[in-house]
Amino acid sequence: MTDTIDTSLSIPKNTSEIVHQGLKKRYAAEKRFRRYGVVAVCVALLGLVVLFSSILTKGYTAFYQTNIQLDITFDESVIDPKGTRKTKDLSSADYAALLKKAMRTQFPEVKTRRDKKKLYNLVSSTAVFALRAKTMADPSIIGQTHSLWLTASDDVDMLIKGHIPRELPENERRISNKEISWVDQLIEAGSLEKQFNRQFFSAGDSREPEAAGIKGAIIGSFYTLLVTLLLTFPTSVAAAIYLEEFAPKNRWTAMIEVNINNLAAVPSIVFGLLGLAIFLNVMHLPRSAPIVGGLVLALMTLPTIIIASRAALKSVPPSIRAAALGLGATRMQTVFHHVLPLAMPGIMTGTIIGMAQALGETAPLLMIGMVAFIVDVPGGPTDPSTVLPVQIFLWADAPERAFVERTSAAILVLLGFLVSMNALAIFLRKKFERHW
Amino acid sequence: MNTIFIILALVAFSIPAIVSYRWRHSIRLVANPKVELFVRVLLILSSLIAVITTVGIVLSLLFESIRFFNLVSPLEFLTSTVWSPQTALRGDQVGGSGVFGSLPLLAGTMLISAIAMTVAVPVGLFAAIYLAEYATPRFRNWAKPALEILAGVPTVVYGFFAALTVAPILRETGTVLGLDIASESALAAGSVMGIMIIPFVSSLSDDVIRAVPRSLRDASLGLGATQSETIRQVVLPAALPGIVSAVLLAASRAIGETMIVVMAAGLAAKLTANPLEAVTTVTVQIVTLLVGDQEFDSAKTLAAFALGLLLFCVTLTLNFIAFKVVQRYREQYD
Amino acid sequence: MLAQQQIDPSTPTMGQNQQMSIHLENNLKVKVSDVAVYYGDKQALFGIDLDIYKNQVTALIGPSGCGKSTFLRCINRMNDTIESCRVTGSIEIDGVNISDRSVDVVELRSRIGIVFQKANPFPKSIYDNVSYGPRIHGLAKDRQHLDHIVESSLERAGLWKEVSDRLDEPGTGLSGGQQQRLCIARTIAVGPDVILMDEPCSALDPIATAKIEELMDELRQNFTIIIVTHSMQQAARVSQKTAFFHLGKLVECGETEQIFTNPQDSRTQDYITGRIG
Amino acid sequence: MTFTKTLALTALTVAALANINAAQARDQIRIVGSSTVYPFATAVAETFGKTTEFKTPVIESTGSGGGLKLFCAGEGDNTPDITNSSRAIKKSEVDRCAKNGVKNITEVKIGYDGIVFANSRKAKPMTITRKQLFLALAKDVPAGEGKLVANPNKTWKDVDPSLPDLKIEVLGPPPTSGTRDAFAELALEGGCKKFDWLKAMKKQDKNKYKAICHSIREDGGYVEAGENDVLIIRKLEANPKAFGIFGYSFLDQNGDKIQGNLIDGQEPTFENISSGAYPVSRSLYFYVKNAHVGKIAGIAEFIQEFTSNKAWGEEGYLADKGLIPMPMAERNKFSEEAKTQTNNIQM
Repeated sequence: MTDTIDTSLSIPKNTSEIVHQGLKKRYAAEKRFRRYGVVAVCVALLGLVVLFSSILTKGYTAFYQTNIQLDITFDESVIDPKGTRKTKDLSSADYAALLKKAMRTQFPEVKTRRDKKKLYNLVSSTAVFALRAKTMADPSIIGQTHSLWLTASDDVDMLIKGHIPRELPENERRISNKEISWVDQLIEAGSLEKQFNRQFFSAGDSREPEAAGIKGAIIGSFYTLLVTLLLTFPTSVAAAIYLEEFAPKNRWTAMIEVNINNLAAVPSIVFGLLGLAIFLNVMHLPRSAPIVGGLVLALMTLPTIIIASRAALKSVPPSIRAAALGLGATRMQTVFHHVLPLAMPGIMTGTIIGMAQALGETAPLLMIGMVAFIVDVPGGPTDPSTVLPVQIFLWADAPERAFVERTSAAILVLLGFLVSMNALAIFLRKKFERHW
Repeated sequence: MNTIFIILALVAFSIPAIVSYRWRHSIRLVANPKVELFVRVLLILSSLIAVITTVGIVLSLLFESIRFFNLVSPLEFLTSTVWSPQTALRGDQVGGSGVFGSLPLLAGTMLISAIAMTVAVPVGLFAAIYLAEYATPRFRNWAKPALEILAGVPTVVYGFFAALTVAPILRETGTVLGLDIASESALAAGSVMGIMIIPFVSSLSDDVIRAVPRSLRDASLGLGATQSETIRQVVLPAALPGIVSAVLLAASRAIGETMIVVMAAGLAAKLTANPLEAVTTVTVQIVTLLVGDQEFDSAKTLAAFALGLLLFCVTLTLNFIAFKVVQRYREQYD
Repeated sequence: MLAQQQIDPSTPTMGQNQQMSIHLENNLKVKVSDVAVYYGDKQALFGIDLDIYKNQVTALIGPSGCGKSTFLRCINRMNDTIESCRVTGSIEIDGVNISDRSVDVVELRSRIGIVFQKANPFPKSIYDNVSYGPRIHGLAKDRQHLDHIVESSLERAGLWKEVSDRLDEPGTGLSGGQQQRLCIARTIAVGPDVILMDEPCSALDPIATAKIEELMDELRQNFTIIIVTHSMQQAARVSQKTAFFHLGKLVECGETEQIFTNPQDSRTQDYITGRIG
Repeated sequence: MTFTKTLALTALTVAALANINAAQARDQIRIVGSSTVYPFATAVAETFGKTTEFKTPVIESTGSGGGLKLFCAGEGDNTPDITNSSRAIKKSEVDRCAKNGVKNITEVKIGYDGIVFANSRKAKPMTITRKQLFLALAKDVPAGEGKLVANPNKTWKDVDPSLPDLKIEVLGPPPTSGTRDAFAELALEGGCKKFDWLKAMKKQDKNKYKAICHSIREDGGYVEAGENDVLIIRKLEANPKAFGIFGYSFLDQNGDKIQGNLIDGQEPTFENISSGAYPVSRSLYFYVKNAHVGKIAGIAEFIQEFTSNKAWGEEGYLADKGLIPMPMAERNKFSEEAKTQTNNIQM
């Protein structure tokens, strides 16, 4: 039999030797290749770590705010000289005078106009509003003296937090030597402290970084997402049910499918253009309103949720359908009584992920005027409002140094929301995961 | 009207509760043909919303673009190498000449996307290979979601990161090396965008690599190939179509990305391939043209829609190719 | 892990084998002693002792799940690729214990080829399929040599005539039997001493099966073949030695004829008469 | 039947949804306009919101041109009530307003802003004249009597040998910006006028004169950096070779990073701008749609807050933000006119 093989067509005879000789090189290549993999994973993870740590280190200080303790005398002759205690009079009273007086008492040595002005600037210009609110809430306070913690100005705050280095030459620093000496005096007296920054979570936007908060943006995001959810959830689940359970397999449904896949990859800014052209310019819906933002984001998240819902429906085994149909249920009953409830956890997971995506979206909202300066916390989806990521975008552009810190802190809050939403999605998936 | 909305929302959220209550407690679940027909029509209408959206996008972009092309010739838009949208806004204002050539914007977009892809493709691909082929399941279970976090971080965060952290670092490094790196360099925006799209490449590639049948790996290993030889010569070629489509999808994501470039890229339209210079992109121009001046009659604002149309077409083409490639790939293995 | 152990120059390689094509009954090729395999906590094989001789076909038979494939995959350490799999005991090939960490799997597998149950050609051309092994190992001196290797491998696998005019076409386009022979050609092309076959015909029709069985008989002249099969008839037709596995244990091993005509163990008896299986 | 009920309910909800659009009167002032006035307007808005019962106005920074465009789009809820501007309204804009039915506008001047020509503190300061600025930044520059050539100057040294040998790289606002208009008018035209034949042209062919004096080069020497002045500052900080053009308030806020250069020997300081010694300074305005006053709650009160001494006075909080106040008499005049809405723009 051996002679049937053409001996000129050689098969390697000394494989072992040749292989052995080449091994060293091949293993070196193997090691190198593997190392590339390790490096790649490390680079990606490093990117993540650097991103998070840079934001964390920039932002965590914003959760504390420098406050100054002052003995404020609610002098009747200043606030309510007529003694009427009427809201109208109290509303327009000169509360700044109270503050100035308290500051002068604290630093009696400050005499010149210029210095006094600087001195007053140690306390935030928004502290006056706090005094006003306090008085309006309880007019009986008038005539009494209270020791109050008031928000320090952003410059003082930055100095305390070390963002304005004391070593800088005086002309390059936003806070003068004199002001620093006053701050030091306050620290010594124990009336200057970093305290938890409640305002950051309870206030809307502000021109003054020390008074700026994210409540307005969070509520705006909430309303926007609410609108998105209300619109997108039923429609995308319905679309998924139709496509997965009822649609005949023909050219039309194929087109719809291709369409959905393409829509999922359309740049988000194009959805913003759509919103501007149709919702604002044709339908005349209000500018800067969560209802329009929600509409735009609903269209944007639609494909994501349809795709996820279809996957969830697909994962319900055909035997369930067969069982229901076999009992004489209609297809509609089969779907709504059996298939849909079983697919619900998967659909929910997809929806949460879609919502998380919508929560982080910025670009399309810029197109529909959600980039305005809005202080008031919106009361509903038609009030002008901004959303968390747009607030971040706005603050990132603000000139005040202190806004860098606030921006990072707002990012941390946003990331916190995203992480909890995703954790919820993972939890749901784990909890309801079914193996058929 | 806010109250109306809140009532509506409450009603909407209570519907599932009511329905499930009825389903649990009623003794008759008899089908009603009228209801079924109605529900069926609702379902069909819902599935059409995606189509309507696409039509809406195309129409709104097209409608404004046509008005734009009445003012500026499409030829100029597609071929001119100068982008300088300085048309006079008022009769008595002397603006620039207003040249609307989209080429420098496309070039800028491509430059930044190319930088992003140079970061994302090798890193994403090798990460996918490592996770799919080498990593222990424990490491994989931990690292894959970690990488996917990168895709979940809002782009505005990346923009902030690029503008405030990466760009200054690059600039400083440049100064040390004696290079003149613009503070809005394409490199800063591109590399951060690259980090962002790593998971788009890695997750999809990981999936397709794992989808390569084990038997092929066994065949190669059984012949005495090392693991890397198996990966390079058998697994990757087999997974190539899937990887290609992952890369195309990532590229389309990079091209359409807005916030990173708005915050970290420049505004000056320049035809350059130098990553250290500042370039501008299609999306940046759309935002600049529209945020701040929303009137609907000047070539400037209309240009934004023409750019939007351009962007839509480019990404659509990429997606379509990616889709086709994947489809052929599926046919091969299903 | 690089192979530190020097290959004994006296190790009989293919060429020498060819020269001594005479049967040497005491020509021991693989000596398996006390091999056990665990998948995680589950033990799949228990204390296997088995001798395999050169230029013979050894058939491993037994009911499904008895561990014969697992055993086969120990011989070229394919089980290394399974995360949870652990092998104890010793498998000596030409006197070298291959479970030793110093033995290099790449080198080992270049000497011990394997053909799988389901034909698994690479999604590449026929030529690339066959030339893959020689190329990764750097066996060919030049293009011409590589062409020769491909041709002679295909020739030996009995496929040359059928595919010589379409070497550029994808291997996946061949029929099932052709694909399996392509896989055999691919294995031969590296020039191994031992070929492991894991139910190579289970997915084939009788005609294709017959061709492969014929091929095995020819290949026996140059290689040591170990085949896992679920078909007793096949084992009887192609093998000289047969080993019967049952529930992870090697029940009986001996001359094929003896096993089928005069089994020593009652379980073997039961199996070949169809009472278990 | 239940089904009919459900249908009816759906119809009702749809009707209700449709109703959302049928807008009630807005209860919040909407302001658009100049990015230069934006910091002042927002400061006033915030104070106004926090010290009155009214809602805080919503302010969008759109640039003076864009703001006036939105403002002049018509009357009604969907149009802004007030627009900020870093220049006076132009004839063409007044016409556009009138065409769209906005016939009654009150102009309120709020103070001054100097336009500074600044660079990074890391770089050397440069002393420059308006003529040099014109020669460096104009699209066409005079080459001898009556002749113009496309601006050939690549470096500052090309403009004037006394200036440093640095590439001309000036970051400034785009044409939508009032700052740009003002810069062209005050600095470029100011330099342009130094050429006698060009000055003479003003009387003969005003349009051509303007076209020459106001056109800014487009060959890269002048970089449009968008409406966002903060961005320009960041860029200057990063690139010590570049110069930037923006409002004084931004210099004031960022004095630790950038320095204002002397123009015609004058330093851009609070005092110099206020006194008018600094040549490139302009007035800032806002415009109110009279038809909205009384319809939208709080407009009158907002104007009152804006024009109060504690806001725009020498000691007011706007001065802290960098606004340069008008003299007392002028303030009183505008404040009075604003209150009575008597400073109407002639249509």
